[in-house]
Amino acid sequence: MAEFTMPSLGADMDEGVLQEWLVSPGVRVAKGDVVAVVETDKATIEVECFETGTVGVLLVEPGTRVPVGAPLAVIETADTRAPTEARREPAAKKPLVAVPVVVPATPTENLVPQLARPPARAPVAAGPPVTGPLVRHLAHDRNVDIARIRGTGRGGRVTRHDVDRASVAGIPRVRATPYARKVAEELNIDLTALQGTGEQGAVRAADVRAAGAATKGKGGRPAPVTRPPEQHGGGQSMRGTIAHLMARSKREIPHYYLSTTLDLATALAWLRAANRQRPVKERVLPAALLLKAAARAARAVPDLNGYWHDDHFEPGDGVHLGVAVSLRGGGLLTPVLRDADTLQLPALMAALKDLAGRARAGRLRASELTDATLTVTNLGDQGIETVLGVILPPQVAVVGFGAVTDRPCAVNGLLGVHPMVTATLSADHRASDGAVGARYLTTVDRLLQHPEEL
Amino acid sequence: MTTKRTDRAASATNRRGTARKATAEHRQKLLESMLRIRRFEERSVELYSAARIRGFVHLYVGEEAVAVGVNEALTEDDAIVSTYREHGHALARGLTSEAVMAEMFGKVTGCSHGRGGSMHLFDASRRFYGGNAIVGGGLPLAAGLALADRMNGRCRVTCCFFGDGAVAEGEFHETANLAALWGLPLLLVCENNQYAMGTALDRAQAETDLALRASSYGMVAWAVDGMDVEAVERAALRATEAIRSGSGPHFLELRTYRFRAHSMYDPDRYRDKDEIERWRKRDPVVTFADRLRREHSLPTARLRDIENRVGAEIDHAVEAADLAAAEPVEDLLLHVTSGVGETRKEEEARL
Amino acid sequence: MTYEQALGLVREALSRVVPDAGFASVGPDEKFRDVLEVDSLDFLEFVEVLSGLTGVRLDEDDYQDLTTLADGARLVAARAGV
Amino acid sequence: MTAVNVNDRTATEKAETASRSGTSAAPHKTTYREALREALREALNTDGRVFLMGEDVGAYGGCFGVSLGLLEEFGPERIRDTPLSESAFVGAGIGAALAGMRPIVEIMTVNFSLLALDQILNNAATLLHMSGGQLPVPLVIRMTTGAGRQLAAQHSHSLEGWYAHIPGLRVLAPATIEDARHMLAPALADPDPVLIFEHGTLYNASGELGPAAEPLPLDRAAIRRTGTDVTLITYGGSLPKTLAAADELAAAGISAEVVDLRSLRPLDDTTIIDSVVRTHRAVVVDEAWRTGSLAAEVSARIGEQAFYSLDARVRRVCSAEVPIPYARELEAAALPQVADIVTAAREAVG
Repeated sequence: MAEFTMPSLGADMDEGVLQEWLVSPGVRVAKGDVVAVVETDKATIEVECFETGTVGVLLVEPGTRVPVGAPLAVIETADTRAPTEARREPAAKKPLVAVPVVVPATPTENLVPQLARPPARAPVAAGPPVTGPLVRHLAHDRNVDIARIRGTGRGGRVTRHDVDRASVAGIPRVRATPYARKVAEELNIDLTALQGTGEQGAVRAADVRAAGAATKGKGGRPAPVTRPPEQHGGGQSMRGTIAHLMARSKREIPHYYLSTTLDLATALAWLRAANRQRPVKERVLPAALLLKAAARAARAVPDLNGYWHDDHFEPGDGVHLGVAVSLRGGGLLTPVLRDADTLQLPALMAALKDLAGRARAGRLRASELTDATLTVTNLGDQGIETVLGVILPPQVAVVGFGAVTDRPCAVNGLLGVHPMVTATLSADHRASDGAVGARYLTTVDRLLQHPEEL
Repeated sequence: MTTKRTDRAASATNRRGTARKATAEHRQKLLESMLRIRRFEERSVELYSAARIRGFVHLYVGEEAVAVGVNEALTEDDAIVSTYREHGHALARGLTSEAVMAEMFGKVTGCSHGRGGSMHLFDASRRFYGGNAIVGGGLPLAAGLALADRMNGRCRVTCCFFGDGAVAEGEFHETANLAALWGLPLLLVCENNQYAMGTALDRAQAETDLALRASSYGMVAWAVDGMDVEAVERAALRATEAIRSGSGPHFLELRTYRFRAHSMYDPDRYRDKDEIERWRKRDPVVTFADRLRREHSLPTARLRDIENRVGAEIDHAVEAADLAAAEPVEDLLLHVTSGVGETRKEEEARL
Repeated sequence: MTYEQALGLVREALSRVVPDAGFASVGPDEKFRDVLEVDSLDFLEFVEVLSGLTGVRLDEDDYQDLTTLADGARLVAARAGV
Repeated sequence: MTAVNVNDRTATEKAETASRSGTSAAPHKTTYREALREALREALNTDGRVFLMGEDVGAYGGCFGVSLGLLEEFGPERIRDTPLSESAFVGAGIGAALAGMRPIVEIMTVNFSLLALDQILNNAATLLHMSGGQLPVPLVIRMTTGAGRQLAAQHSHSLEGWYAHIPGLRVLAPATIEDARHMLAPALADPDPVLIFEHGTLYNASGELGPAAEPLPLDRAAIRRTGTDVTLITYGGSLPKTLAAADELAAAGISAEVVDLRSLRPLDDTTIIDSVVRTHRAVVVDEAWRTGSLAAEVSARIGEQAFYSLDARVRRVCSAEVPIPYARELEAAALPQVADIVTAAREAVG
């Protein structure tokens, strides 16, 4: 027994209307005979049957719409075949079209991809979203205009939560560029208080930094050539910025590393004596001494004090020491001690205290974070003995100081205990060689043996 | 330089060609080849009606003699460029029923890995440079294949199939001129089935004698009865031998007829029934089978063997296609470029 | 100055330097420099503020007596005298 | 008509023609046009499968003189003048590529390429995919593009963006003499179709051409000038104007970085985005019409990948949306000019 089903008559046809039967039960039909007329969206088409036999029950009345594949009539398939049409019956007695596998008796949904039929859905509420009295009252209370809220409830209804969120965000949204928002977040500055100088009063990064700076900084000209790590965009947070920069440094800069131990006995003794003459406010820390030595040595060995641009070394226009300051709760800023080699110790100490303090309070001007020609990292306070830094592109070196600790040492042949510090240098091998690095560290050592000259 | 040949002249027996081909065994091979196409297309109708083959499908029922006859004149080394009505060309050329059926089922075992479908069957190993869904789109391509052979002194033929509709396309005019100008080893086979989809020949062409049109480009051109597989074979052999001897492109207008609509999507209301019946009486498969029986070249048992073998082959093709897997979706972006992705980033992402 | 008063002043000075420091987390005998991550600059400011609050001069030599809140309070109370 | 068997040319014969062609490696003064010719000559000498096909590329020497002298040197079989049948000879190029040749098809200008768009899109770009990976199409198509020479609407189109929309094609825009000289070889080596757009105003550009240092890979953009305040992104014929704009900006204290896309498909997002992340401002310069242009695609990608670095909206400097007029002043007003680029950059920096 075989079924004659509604054929697919086109790439986009899902269903058809059986318009007219051209055969009736009991009539003999052969493969390819036209047996019915079907109406599709496009045209009425004569439809052939693919079986030879006699027409059985007609399952569908003319004029009914049925999906493609739906059974329309039953055909009693006879066993004998007309000679010219002789075809070897495949092993399993399986007439072509009537095979259940080919046209399963169950509804043909699984044949026609679901996409063709829109899934049943709750009728979409027409007109404005329906809101309950409580929500309307709450909105009125918070003078929030319900019509302007996009409801997140079922069918677009406005919920209590929507009203809460709208009222909290009641304050007008600040017009600011994405980058300005990022800088403001990093320097934790409140955007709403700022007057924007961008298009239509938009707040721009320069405005945020200007607000960040305690005093009116230099003219609004955009920051010059080099950018301190945290000023770089890219990545959501400062962490992203630092990561981007460190990755680039390691990718592009062939670092070489030197390390030496400096005897600070003379220097600290001199400093302690000098501090006794000074009020606490003007007391100078050993760190300042190390910075001054590092700066003076940079002037003596200029190859480490500058930038690497377009495959050549560009000397800095002075020794501007970037001093790495770690922020409470993570993050790193490197404010710059400009012309550190020329500052007297008290002045250097004051500048250091000022910069570090403002860095932690997020009150640094953009100009104070740029143009470092050499960076110094001091992890002594964290009790670290040796720190080998990663160079901040486009600089060509970074100096590292560890903790000042009493260590055993040979003093003219006898065992002694002196305050010692491990000083390191990471340098860009494109710009300088080990010998230059070594000369730098020995210069720092020599300077620290004559603290009075620093 | 060219003289237009009438039908009678074309069928003049070419001593060497006909003798070699007249054996019963060869003629039975021609019949089997045509019957494979006929049964394959009939099964395609059923599968399309059951929505197991989708998209656009253009059937070759009625034109079998053209594909089989022309193919006899081509060597393994020759190239074929076809159109979207290409099942017959592909099967005659030797693509297996399974590979073509699997392609229409969109399976990875299809001859185009499921990427082309009925209108884009490809087989580089058999130099079958595929169907083309743009009418006339394959003509310049075929000229290029022939140009490469001519530039490298390779003695082989590129055969390009196209319909009567394509003759009205600019690409036919440009290609015919270029081929004649450069003496390309190109066989232009025009399957004139009287209709360009719904437009009859005389409603689309001012000059309906297409062979005459082609000869105006300075190439040898003649018309042949496209319903007689042996006539087609003789004409194709003459043309390809002339091409191999370096006498430039040849044009064959094979007058034939399609017994079914333009595609599975076409209500076919533009042709009247008696015209279809007139052409059905010249059914290339039935008339050739009758001729072989009259000339005692086709015992009934032999015909049943052929029918059973072809039937089993097609049943197997459908079952195999049904069971075969589709290409994994993760491979979507393959074959856009010869690399793994367009940009290095995409490539890194995919590796 | 009593020990309690001194301890109060030490806490006050420290809170100026490390504003968000939770004193609950710092016991009187714990090394507050490590717990609150007070580096040398902060510590110098702490010494400066404590010295200002108590009027007591604190030299670098005194630093080892300023590692815990309790020590600091004892030192300041002693130095401040009666 | 005897068939010339290209492959059988003896090695000595090939070596002999190479020396005669005078492709000296030492740095020398040359023009964009001559650089293209040197590239063609080198390709024809080193690979017997290479041949040039197009309207008037032989006897006439090329509509813009690029292939002057090549017919005399390589003969009519490999420098093939074609009838005016863009669809046929581009399709023939595709077919010959399928059959193992390495054709270079010259379409006189992008304006006439519309007649071959079906072959380029439906055959060249699509055969590999439709055939499930069986049929790569190693074809190079060169065409002249752009406006600025008062050729009026039908001869002044910039349609690189259309072609850069099509997966399966590689699209290049050599803007410098070095790229004109060194893009052809890797393009020929590419197993997929490559389109090379030569802007009409570049042919006469002259300059120094050194030996192939180690040319940038085809899918990399180039930073032609470094800067920190704004990134100017452009390609092809607009590069000279963009560099001039950068000079003017420098004088006004604004440091502009100039990115030459070189590859229009695939776009080198990494170089573009890295630059914008550094400068926080972007201006895209594109001689096509603004709507649906390549500039639109580049600015969309900047919006998608560098949003949090943007301190100003991305600006585009494109042609006015008008068929390019003939009159000199009108054409100049329609096309992007140095002043327009400077204005856009200054607005961005603010």
